[in-house]
Amino acid sequence: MKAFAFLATLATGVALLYGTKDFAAWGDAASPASSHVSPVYIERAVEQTHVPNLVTAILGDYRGYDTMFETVVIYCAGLAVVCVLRRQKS
Amino acid sequence: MTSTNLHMYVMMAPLLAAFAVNLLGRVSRAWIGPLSLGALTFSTIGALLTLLRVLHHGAYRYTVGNWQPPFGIELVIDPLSALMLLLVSGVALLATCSALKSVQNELPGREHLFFTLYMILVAGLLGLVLTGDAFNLYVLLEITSITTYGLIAMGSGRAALSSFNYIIMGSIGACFYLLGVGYLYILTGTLNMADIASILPGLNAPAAIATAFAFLLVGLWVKMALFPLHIWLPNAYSQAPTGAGVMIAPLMTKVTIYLMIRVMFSIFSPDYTFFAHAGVQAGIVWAASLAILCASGLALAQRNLRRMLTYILIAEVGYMVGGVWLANGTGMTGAMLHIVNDALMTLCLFLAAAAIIYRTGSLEFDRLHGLYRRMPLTMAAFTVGAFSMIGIPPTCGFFSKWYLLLGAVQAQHWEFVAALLASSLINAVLFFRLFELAYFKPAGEDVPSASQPCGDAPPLLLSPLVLTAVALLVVGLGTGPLIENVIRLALPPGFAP
Amino acid sequence: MTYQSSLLPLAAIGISLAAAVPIMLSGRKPNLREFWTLLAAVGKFVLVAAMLPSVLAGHGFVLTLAEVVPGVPIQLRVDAMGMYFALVASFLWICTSVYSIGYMRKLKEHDQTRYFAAFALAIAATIGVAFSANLLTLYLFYEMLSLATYPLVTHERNAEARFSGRKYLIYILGTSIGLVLPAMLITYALTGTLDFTVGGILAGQASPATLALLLVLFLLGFAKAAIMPMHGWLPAAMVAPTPVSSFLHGVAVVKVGVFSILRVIFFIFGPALLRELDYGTIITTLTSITILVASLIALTQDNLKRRLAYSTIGQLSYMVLGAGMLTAAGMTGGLLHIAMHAFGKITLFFCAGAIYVASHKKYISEMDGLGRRMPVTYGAFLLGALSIIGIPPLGGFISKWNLLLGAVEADQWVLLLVLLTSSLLNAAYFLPIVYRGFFAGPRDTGAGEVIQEAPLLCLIPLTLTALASVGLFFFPGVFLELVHAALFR
Amino acid sequence: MKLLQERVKDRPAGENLIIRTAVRLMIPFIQLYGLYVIVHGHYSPGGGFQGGVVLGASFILLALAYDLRTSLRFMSERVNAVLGNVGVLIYTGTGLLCALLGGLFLDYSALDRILPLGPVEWRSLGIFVVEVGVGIAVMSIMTSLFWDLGSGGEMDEGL
Amino acid sequence: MEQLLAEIVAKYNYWIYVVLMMIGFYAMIGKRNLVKKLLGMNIFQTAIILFYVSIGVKRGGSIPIVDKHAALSHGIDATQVINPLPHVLMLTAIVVSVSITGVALAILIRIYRQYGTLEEDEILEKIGR
Amino acid sequence: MIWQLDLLILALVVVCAVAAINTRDLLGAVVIFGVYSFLMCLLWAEMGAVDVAFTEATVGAGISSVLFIAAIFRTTRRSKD
Repeated sequence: MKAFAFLATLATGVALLYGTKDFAAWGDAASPASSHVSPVYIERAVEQTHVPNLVTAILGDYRGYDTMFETVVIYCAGLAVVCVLRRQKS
Repeated sequence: MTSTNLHMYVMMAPLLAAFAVNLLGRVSRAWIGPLSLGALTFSTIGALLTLLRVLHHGAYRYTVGNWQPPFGIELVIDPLSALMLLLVSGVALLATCSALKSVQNELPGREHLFFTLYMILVAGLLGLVLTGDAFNLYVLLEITSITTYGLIAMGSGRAALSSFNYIIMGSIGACFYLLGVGYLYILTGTLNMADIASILPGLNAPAAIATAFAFLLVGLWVKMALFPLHIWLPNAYSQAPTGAGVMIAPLMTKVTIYLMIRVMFSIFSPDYTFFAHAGVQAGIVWAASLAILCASGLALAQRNLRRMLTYILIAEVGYMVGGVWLANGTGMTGAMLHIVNDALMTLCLFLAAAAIIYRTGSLEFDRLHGLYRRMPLTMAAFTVGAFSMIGIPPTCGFFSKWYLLLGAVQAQHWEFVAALLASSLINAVLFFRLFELAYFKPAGEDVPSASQPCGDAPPLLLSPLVLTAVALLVVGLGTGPLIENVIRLALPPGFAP
Repeated sequence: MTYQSSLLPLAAIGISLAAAVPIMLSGRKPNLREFWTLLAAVGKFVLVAAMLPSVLAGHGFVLTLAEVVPGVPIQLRVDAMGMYFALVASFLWICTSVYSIGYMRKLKEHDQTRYFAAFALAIAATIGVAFSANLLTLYLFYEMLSLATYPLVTHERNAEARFSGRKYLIYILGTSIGLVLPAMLITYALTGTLDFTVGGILAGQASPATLALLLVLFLLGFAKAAIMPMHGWLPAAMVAPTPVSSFLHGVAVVKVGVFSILRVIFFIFGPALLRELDYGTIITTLTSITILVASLIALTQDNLKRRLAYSTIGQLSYMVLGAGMLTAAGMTGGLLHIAMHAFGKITLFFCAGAIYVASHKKYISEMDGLGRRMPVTYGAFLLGALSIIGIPPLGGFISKWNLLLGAVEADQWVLLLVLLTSSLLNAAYFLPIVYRGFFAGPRDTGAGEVIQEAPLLCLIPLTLTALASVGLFFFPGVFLELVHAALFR
Repeated sequence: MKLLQERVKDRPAGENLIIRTAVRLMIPFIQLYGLYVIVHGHYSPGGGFQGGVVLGASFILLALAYDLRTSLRFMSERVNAVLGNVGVLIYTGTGLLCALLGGLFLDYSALDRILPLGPVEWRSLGIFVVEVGVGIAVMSIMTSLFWDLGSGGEMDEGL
Repeated sequence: MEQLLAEIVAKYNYWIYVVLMMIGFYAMIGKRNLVKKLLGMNIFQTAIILFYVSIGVKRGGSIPIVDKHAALSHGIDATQVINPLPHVLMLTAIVVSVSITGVALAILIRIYRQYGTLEEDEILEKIGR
Repeated sequence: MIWQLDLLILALVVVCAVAAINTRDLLGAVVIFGVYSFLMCLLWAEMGAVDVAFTEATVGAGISSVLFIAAIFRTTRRSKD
C-alpha cells in the first residue's frame, strides 16, 4: 500500500513538474496569466466599483457568484457538522 | 420576473427553500414538505420553460453581475444544459417525495437539517449544470461534495467511515481539478471556458496543456467513480440514509459525466481531446470496457440490493465515459442519452429500494422473499426499472444502449461492444436472480408473518416510483424526438450522429 | 403491396394488452376474468380477420408508433406474411383460451389471474411480432414475448420450474441480447435501415464473410426457433401448464422464432443475395442436423410432453429448412408449414393435456389402453400425428409436399433424404403412442379409478383443431394465397 | 473557609483567573477589530470572511477560556443558527433582489432603481452589503463549528 | 546544464509547491491514521494555494490595493500591481478547505465514538470481526 | 522580495510539512501544522497576496488548528504513523 502510494505520488509530482516546463518565467508581468484578464480588473475596478481593494472588488462583484457559493459552502459545513455530531434528542 | 433570469430562479429556488427549511423546519416539521416540494416544483416548471426557450430561440449566455465575460462569471444555457437542468430538478422533485417519508422514518427530529443540506445539494447540482466558468465549477463541485459528505454521514452503521473515505477521495478529485484549472489559468490568463477554448489552440505549450487536461479529467473521474477510482462509492452510497441515496445516486455521477463532456468540448476542442494524443482515446475506451466488466462482475458478488445497485451504477459510468470517448457522434449521442436514461433508471431502482426498505427494514437478499405478493405495485415498477437496466425495449435503457453499441460498432471498438453486451447479460442475471427471490420464495418462512406488514408502500413513496417507471417508457418511446430536438444540438460541431 | 395508415394493427395488438388490466383487476371473480379473456380473444381474431380482405387485395396497413432511431421507427405494418401468421395465432388463441379455462378449472390451479394476464401479454407480443415493420420493432415484441412467458414457464413455482425458468431465460435472453442485438447493430451500421424490404437490404453492403457471420448470428440468435444447439430451453419449458406448452411452446413462441428468421432471410438478406453467395447451405446444414437429431432424441423420450417438445424442435427446422432451400416451392412449403404444424401440434398438446387432466399421467409407458376410455382425445391425437407426419388427407401433407418439391427443385438430394427419413422417424415416435392407447392391454387399473374423457371445455378445442387439420388439406386457400402473396408479390 | 475550598475544588483544572480576565478584556477589542475588518474591507486587506472569522474567534476564545455554557450565554445556539441563515440570506437575497428589479443576478447596479445613487456607488454599496452578510454567516458558522467539535455535539461542556 | 539550473531557479516556487503537494498527497493515500490523512489534505490544499499565489506574482509589483484617487484621476499601470485574481480564487479555496476540514473532523469524532480508534487498519479489523 | 528569505521560508515550510505528517503525537503534528500555516502565510504576504495571507493567518493557523485540537481532545492523540 505504501509503495503504491509512493508511486502514485511520484507519478503525480512528475506529471505536474512536466507541465511546468511550458510556464512563463516566475514573476513575469507579461505572462499570459497577468496580461489577459487581470489588467482589466486592475485598471478598471476602481472606476467601476469604487473599491480600492481589488481583491474585495473582484470577490464581491466580478466574481460575486463564486463568493455566494463560498458562503453557502461554509454554511453547509456548519450544518453538516451539526448533522453528523448531534445525537437526536430523545 | 423577466425570462432572462429564469434559469437563475430555477437554481435559487431550492437554495432559498433550504434556508427556509432550516429556519421554519426547526419550528415545525410541517413546513418541510410543502417548502421543498414547492420549490422543486417551481424549479421543474422553470427548467421546462428554459428548455423550451432554448429550443425555440437557441442557446444563450448569461453573465452574472452583468460583467462582460471573461471578466464576470458566465453561465451557458444550451440545449444540453437546459436538458440537464430539467433532469436534475425533475429527478430531485420525485426523489424528494420519497425522501420526505423515509427521512421521517430514519432520522426523526433531524429532518430540517437533512432537508437543508438536501436542497442545497439540488441547488449545487443545478448550478453545476449551468456554469460556464472553470473555477465556479470547482466551487459548485465542492458544494455538492460537502453536502453529500454530510448527508452520507447521517446514515447509520459504517456511514461515518464511508463518508470519511469519500471526503479523502473527493478532495483528491477536487484538488486535481483545481490543479488543472491552475495550469490552464497560467497558460491563458482566464477562467472562462469559452475564452480558454479560444486561446488554447494558439498556444505553444503542449506539455502544460496535456497536464492540465489530464488533471482535469482524472479529477472528474475520481468524482464520478470510474472503475479503478470507484472504491469510495459503493460504501458511501449504500450506507447513506435512504432518502439521501435516492437523490445522490441518480444525479451525482450523471452530473459529473456532464461536466466531463463540458470540459472535453467547452474547454478543449474535440480535436484536441480525441486526436492530439495517439492512443489515449483508444486507451480510455479500453479502460471503460474493463471498468464495465469489472464493476458488473463485482455486482454479482453482492448480497444486498443497494450495494448491488451501486456496482451497477459504476458499470454505467463506464458506459457513458466509454461512449463519449468513442469519438464519434453516435457514441456521444448514446452517452448523452444515457445520462438522462440512467438517471431515471437509477432513480426508479433506488426509489423501489426505498419503498422496500420502508416496509421490510432491510435490503439483504434473503429478506426479499415474497415481495411480489406483498408489494405488487412497487415490484412492478422495480421490474420496469430493471428491464431498463438490462436494456429491454421499449424501456429507455435499450435505446441509449443501442446508440452506444452502434457508436462502438462504427468506431470498430469491438471490446466496448463485448463489454456492453456482457454487462447487459450480467444485469439480466442480477435482476432475474432478484425476481426469482421475490417471486418464488413465499414470505414469512424465516420471519413471523405477524411482523410482516402487508401491502404496498404509502402513496408518497409509491407515486414517484410509479411515475418514474412510466417515465422510463415514455422517454424510451420519445427517444427520437429527444435526440432530434435536443441532443443533436448539443453535439460538438462535426459530430453528427 | 400498397400501405395505408390505420389504427387497426395497433388495435389488434392492443386489445389483449388492454385486456390484461381488467383480467388482473377481476382476479376474485373467475367468471368475469375469463369473460374478459374470451372477449379479447374473439375481438382480436375479428380485428385480424377484418384486415384480411384488404391484405388479400394487396392493400396493407401501416402505423408508426414512435421515432426512436433515425430510419428505424417503431412501426407496425400488416403485410401478407404478417397477416398469415397473425391469422393462425389469433385463431388458435381462441381455442387455447377455451381449453385453458377447462384445464385450469379442472386442476384447480393456483394464480390463475396471473396466468391469464401473462397469457394475454404473450399473445399481444406474438401479434406484435407478426405486424412488425422492421427488425427493431420485431426485436421489441420478441423480448416482450420472452418476458411475458417467463411467469408462465415458472407457473408451478417449485424447484423444477425455477430451474427451467432460469434455463429459459438464459437461452432466450442470452441469445437475443448476445447475438441478435449485435447482429442487428451491425446490419444497421452497414445499411442505415432495418426495414423489412422485399429483396433484402444487405445486398452489396458487406463482405461475404461479414454476411456469413450475420446469418449465423441471426439463425442462432432467434433461439425461439430452437435450431440446435440453441434448443435446450424448449424441453425444459415443458414444466409449464399444458395450455402454455400447447399454445406458446407449440405455436406462438417457437413460431415467432421461425417467423423472425424467415423475416430476416426474406426481407433482410433477400433470397437473391443468399442464392448468389450460396449461403442457403449454411441454413440447410444447420437445420438438417437439427431435424434428424431432434427426431432421434424424441424417440427416446418417455414423457409425452417432452417427446412433443423434441418433435417441435424438429418440425421448426423444417420451416427454416424450406426457406433455406431458396426455391419457390421450398419457401412456400416452409412458410406453409407454420400453419400446418401449428394446427397439428396444438392438437397433440391439447390431447396430452386432456390425458393429464383426466388421468394425471405424464409418461407414455403408463398410457396403455387409455385410448379406449378416451376415444375422442385419442382420435384427435391420431389426426394431429398424421398431419405432422405428412400423410394425406391432412394439412401437413401440403407443406411437406412442397418441401419435397423444393428439395428436388434445388437439386438437393441430401435434403430430400433428410425429409423422408425424418418423416419415418416422425411416424416412429408418434404412432406407438396411439397404438398403445388403443391396442395395448390395460394394466391392472384399480376398480375405483374410472378414467373418463376430459371436461367438455377441453374436448371441444382439441376436436376443433383436429378437424381443422383435416380441413386445411381440402381448403388451404386463404393460407396458400397469403403465402404466395408474401413470397411472390 | 470550607465554602472557599469547595469553590476551588469545583473549578475545573486549568482555569485561571488571569486568563479569564485577560480574555474578558480582549474580547471587545477582538470583536471591534473584527467589525473593522469587515467594514474596512474596501480599503484594506480583509473583508467579510476574515472579519467573520475574527468575530467567531472571539466567541471561541470565550468558550476556551471559560466554558461552553458561558459562550452560549453570550450567544445562544438558536440565535446563532438564525444568524447563520440570515448571513447567507443577505447575500443570496441581494443577488435575487437585483434580478427581481430587472437587472441580472448579483448586478448591484440594478439596485439603483430603489434609490438613485448611481450604479457605481451601488456596486460599492452592494459589495459592502454582501460582505456584511458573509461576515455574519462566517462568524456564526465558525462559532458553531467549534461548539460542536469541542463538545462532540453534546453542547454541554467545552474542552 | 546551466540552462537547466536557470530553469530550476526561475521556477523554484513551482518545485516547492510540487514537493508540498506530494507530501500532502502521500499522507492522504499512504498514511493510515485518519487525522494524518486530513493533515495531508490540508497540506495538499495549501500547496495548491501556493501555486496559485505564485501565478499572480509580478516582479516589483505592489499589493493589489490601490489609491482610489490616483486610480480615478489617471489610471493605474497594470504591470505594477500584482494580479489579484488568483488571490480571489484562493480565498474561496481556503474557505472550502476549512469547511471540509470541519466536516471531516466531525466525522472523525463519530468514527472514534463508534470504533474507539482512528487507525484505519484497526477500524477495518473491527469491522471484519 | 528578498529571495534569501523566500528560500529560507520555503525550506522551512517543507520541513514543517514533513514533520507534521511524521509526528506520532497528533497534537504535536497539529501544532507543527499551525506553524506550517503561519509560515505559509508569511510567504504569501511576502508575495504580495495580503488578503490570502490574512485569511490563512486567521483560518489556517487559527481556526483550523483550533478545530483540529478540539477534535483531537475529543478523540485521541495516539497515532501509529
